[in-house]
Amino acid sequence: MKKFMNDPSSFEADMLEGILLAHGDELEALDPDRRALVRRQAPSAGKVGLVTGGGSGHLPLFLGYVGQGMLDGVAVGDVFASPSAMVMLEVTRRVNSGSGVLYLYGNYGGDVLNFDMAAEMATDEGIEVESVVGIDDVASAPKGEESRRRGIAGLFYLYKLAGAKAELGASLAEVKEVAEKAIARTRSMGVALSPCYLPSTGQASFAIGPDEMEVGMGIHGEPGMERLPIEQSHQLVSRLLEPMVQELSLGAGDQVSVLVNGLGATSREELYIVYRDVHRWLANFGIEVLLPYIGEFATSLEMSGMSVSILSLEDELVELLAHPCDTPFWRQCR
Amino acid sequence: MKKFMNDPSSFEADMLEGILLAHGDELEALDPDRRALVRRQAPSAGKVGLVTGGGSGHLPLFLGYVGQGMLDGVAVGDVFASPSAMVMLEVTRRVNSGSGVLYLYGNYGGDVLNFDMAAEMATDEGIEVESVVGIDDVASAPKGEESRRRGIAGLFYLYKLAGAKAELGASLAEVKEVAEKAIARTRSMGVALSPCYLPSTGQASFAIGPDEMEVGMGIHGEPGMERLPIEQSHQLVSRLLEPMVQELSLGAGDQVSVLVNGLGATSREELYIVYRDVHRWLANFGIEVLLPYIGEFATSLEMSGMSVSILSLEDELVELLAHPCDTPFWRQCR
Amino acid sequence: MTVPQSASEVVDMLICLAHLVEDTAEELGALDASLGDGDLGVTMRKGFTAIETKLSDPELSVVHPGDVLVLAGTTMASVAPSTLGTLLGFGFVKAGKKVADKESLDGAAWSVIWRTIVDSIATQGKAQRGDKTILDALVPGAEAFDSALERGDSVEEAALEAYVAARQGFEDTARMQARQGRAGRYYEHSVGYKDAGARMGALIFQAFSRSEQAS
Amino acid sequence: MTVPQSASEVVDMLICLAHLVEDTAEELGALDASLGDGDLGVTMRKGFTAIETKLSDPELSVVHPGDVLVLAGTTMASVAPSTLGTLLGFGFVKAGKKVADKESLDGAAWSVIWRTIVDSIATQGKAQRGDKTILDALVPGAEAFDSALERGDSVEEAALEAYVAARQGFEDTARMQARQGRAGRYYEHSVGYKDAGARMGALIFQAFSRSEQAS
Ligand SMILES: Nc1ncnc2c1ncn2[C@@H]1O[C@H](COP(=O)(O)OP(=O)(O)O)[C@@H](O)[C@H]1O
Ligand SMILES: Nc1ncnc2c1ncn2[C@@H]1O[C@H](COP(=O)(O)OP(=O)(O)O)[C@@H](O)[C@H]1O
Ligand SMILES: [Mg+2]
Ligand SMILES: [Mg+2]
Ligand SMILES: [Mg+2]
Ligand SMILES: [Mg+2]
Repeated sequence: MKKFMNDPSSFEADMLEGILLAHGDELEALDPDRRALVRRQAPSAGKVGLVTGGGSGHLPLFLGYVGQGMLDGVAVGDVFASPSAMVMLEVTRRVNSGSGVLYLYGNYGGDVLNFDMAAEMATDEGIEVESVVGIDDVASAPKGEESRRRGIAGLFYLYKLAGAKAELGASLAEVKEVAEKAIARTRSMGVALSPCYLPSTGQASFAIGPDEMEVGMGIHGEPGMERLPIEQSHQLVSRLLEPMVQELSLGAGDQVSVLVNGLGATSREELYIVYRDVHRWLANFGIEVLLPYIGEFATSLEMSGMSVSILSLEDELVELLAHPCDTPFWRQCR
Repeated sequence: MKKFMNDPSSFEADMLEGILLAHGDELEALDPDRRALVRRQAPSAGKVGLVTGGGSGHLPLFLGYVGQGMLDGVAVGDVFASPSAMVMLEVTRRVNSGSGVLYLYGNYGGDVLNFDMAAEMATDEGIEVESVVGIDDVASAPKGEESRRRGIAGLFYLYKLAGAKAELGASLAEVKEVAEKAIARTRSMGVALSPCYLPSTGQASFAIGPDEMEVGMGIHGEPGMERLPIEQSHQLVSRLLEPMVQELSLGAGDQVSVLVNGLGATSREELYIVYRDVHRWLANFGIEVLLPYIGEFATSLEMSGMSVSILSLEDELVELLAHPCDTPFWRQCR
Repeated sequence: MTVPQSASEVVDMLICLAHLVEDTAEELGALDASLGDGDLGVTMRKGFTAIETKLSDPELSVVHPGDVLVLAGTTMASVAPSTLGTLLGFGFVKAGKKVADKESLDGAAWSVIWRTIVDSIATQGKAQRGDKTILDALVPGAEAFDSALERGDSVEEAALEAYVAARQGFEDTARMQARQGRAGRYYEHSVGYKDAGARMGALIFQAFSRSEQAS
Repeated sequence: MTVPQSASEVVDMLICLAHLVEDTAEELGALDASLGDGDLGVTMRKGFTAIETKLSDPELSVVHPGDVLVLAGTTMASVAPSTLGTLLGFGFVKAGKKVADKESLDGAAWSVIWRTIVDSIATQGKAQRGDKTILDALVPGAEAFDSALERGDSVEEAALEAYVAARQGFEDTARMQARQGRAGRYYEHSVGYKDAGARMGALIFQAFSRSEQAS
């Protein structure tokens, strides 16, 4: 393992210090450890507060999407570990304008437990809290067991859509409804080519052969569905898209947004090749792509790999997706 | 080498097709091979046309910065190879509004030759053309031989500053003056930890030991200044900053912009750790950082490594840097 | 060998537990590595080291034993927010709040504490006995404690029985199929391994009973 | 074995050159690999294959031999824009334009062509003889051609002498220190290797002289 870092035990602290030094005009830390981060102007009067959280090692997830038009606050954990319910509570208190707070995060055991505890404590304090949990990874559990699925890059759509809705002044119930719609209409699936290395231990997150790919691997190196010889982009793309398009019942005339996400080490050139093949595959079935996203949205340190997410669009979602936003890690102007 | 791609011989074509499919609302290809790309609305009446070009494999360089507030057109070459003068000429013709065209590109033999030829042909056609060549990499030639230096991530500043100046309606001479100021006030230096692999051959661009780093390596794997054992971020940062800060004669009270650029495989977490150490090192000398940039701005396929660029600021440059821009790969809102 | 009653005795018990965790950290990690991510030794040590530091602070002034449990639980949940750190932390917090008014803990109070911890973990973890979790040590421990008290045993005797039962409960997890957490993804392949969290559950009753017997 | 005069003879010469490049591609690549990036075989083959395709098109109708050179040069510069592809391509374009009005090329016209190519490469490449580049084959070749014509040799004899001189010029690059392009970064370490571009220069005169002698 070769990394640009100082003492591995200060990996998270050094990174967070760097982020606050760079984006201190937009982000504010509520605690000396910088684990509770919020938009400087939070709370916004009358606006539902949106909060996420999760382990480090996934930039721009999770903290990267705190800003205008997206989230209000985030609780930051150690690499691949949940933040604590206390940190979540601290964030919740600050972003609550009185209009309630919505928790949006990925379906991982530790995160669920802690957000549940935070919600309980916040409710005890009289703050109205609701939760919507990201479960976009079709590879992580079969159809029918959707609630066991993990949340991966599709979380971006959850943040973007709910974020726009909240920014437009919707109520907690309305924002939650959009968030649930985002969950229902988003599917993702990833492929890993090489592991990442935990800064604390230097250990590879998994082992893989020089010509192999792991289809369906999670963003912490959780086992996928199949270990196969690497194949050409257009073949791989059809392997990934088929189950997603089927679950979303997409067909000719439907419109989708596509997110091609790099896991860390994969070049942007490759992501655009993948996007080309996704676009062509969908076009072949008469499915139109609006507002595609190609880049790094949810990474796994320096893992080589990518995921494809599909959001099945309808009128309101198109508007919300196109709504401007301005966060340290994602900006849509106009 | 494991890559997401189809036939290696269509690497560039597939990537460019993907980029046009994704960003066709902003970019337009002038030729069937998509090697001559321009902003859809080019030429803008009365505006100086800004053109860049270079080999593929460096996304977001070079084509990523074509858009509002930055460049008007780009000539795209094969991976690590210059585009042709004919393609450059095609772009030049289209972006010329009658106010002249400025070529901005990195100092690489093939690119220089071809841009010179293109300039000659454009001049023959009555188009006024000027050129400013990026030479920010202090590791590529000693002081006194600046004109032999390579252009790396500091090209971003060149594009951003000249782009804003042109967008504000300046004349060719004025934009060129800003571009030359950008060159004079920008220095960069990079470090590589692992090679990239050429799609066509599968060959690694260089060999390096498991605990080594190459200080000063170029973005095509050109040899650097020193091969050393990898060191902690804060040590490495002071190694990189010292010569740059000295050449720019920076001292207490000065203001700079900093760009921490990932070469491809390096995680964003690491880039922020590096930024932390850069910020602290500069602060220690009383040098203030405004408008920092952290991310991938000039890559070398999936090479692991990073570079640091410093732009010595003065009033006009701060304004131009902060000026909004909106390109497929870089957006600054407001 | 007396069961803690006052706040300072509860402090002593938790510091004893912290030392047990320190000595057992490697085993906890190894057990978690078989069916989980192997971090349980690290996280429990981190949590209990912080608890020990907090509780050893000479400035600390807690009158009620329940407050000690709340402080310990909050500390655990803050510094070690893994699955077990969170479940255990909030179990302690809720148990402490349940006995908040008491200045001294008798057998009945401890019975409430154990049942509260068990209920809290079961509710938050959506788990039950037999799922191959810490509950498979805590539930038999708490039940043995109650039965012994009902039989008229002394609190000390009841605590020792609780520890023996919890320890046996941990051993019994080898036969179970995991239904929770990371281990749950192994389905029938989880049988044959003992549960790391249950080992931690046995340690808790060991500290409670101040048992000197080899763990 | 006559030197090309008409447009179609120039076409033949360039197709002959394309075949020579095909046969020599590996050697060009290996030479470029020692001091450069090893792509010269690939790029020259790419350029000349495209030239051959263009010139073999039955629809092609070029009357002036100069136009053939312009077309070849433009093709090379478009499809193989490496250092040498660009320098050579624009050299051909400029030479073609210089003799644009001629329907047939005599010795004097070819003399102009070679000098124009040499000048164009020297100007654009900011290079001169002795820098260890293609010029170290082209310059002696062009000079030998002129001297032979001045001496009263036939154009064919002059072409053969040009080839011999160019070939010798290539061999002589082994003694030189590179001052241009990627090879220039090796400084004194470049001595001992022959220059890849100079090998290409010798091939050009070989095609010109239609020499059957082993390359
Ligand atoms: N849902 C659950 N309810 C109760 N206990 C659980 C649950 N999930 C896991 N555990 C317990 O937690 C232990 C693992 O804890 P820990 O290492 O902190 O988990 P992780 O590393 O997955 O966050 C398991 O051995 C098991 O005893
Ligand atoms: N500045 C120059 N002027 C003239 N010839 C040059 C110059 N630089 C390089 N060459 C010639 O070009 C050859 C290399 O060509 P090529 O492989 O196309 O270069 P690159 O791969 O670096 O673009 C060298 O062997 C040399 O003969
Ligand atoms: Mg664990
Ligand atoms: Mg864990
Ligand atoms: Mg070469
Ligand atoms: Mg080359």
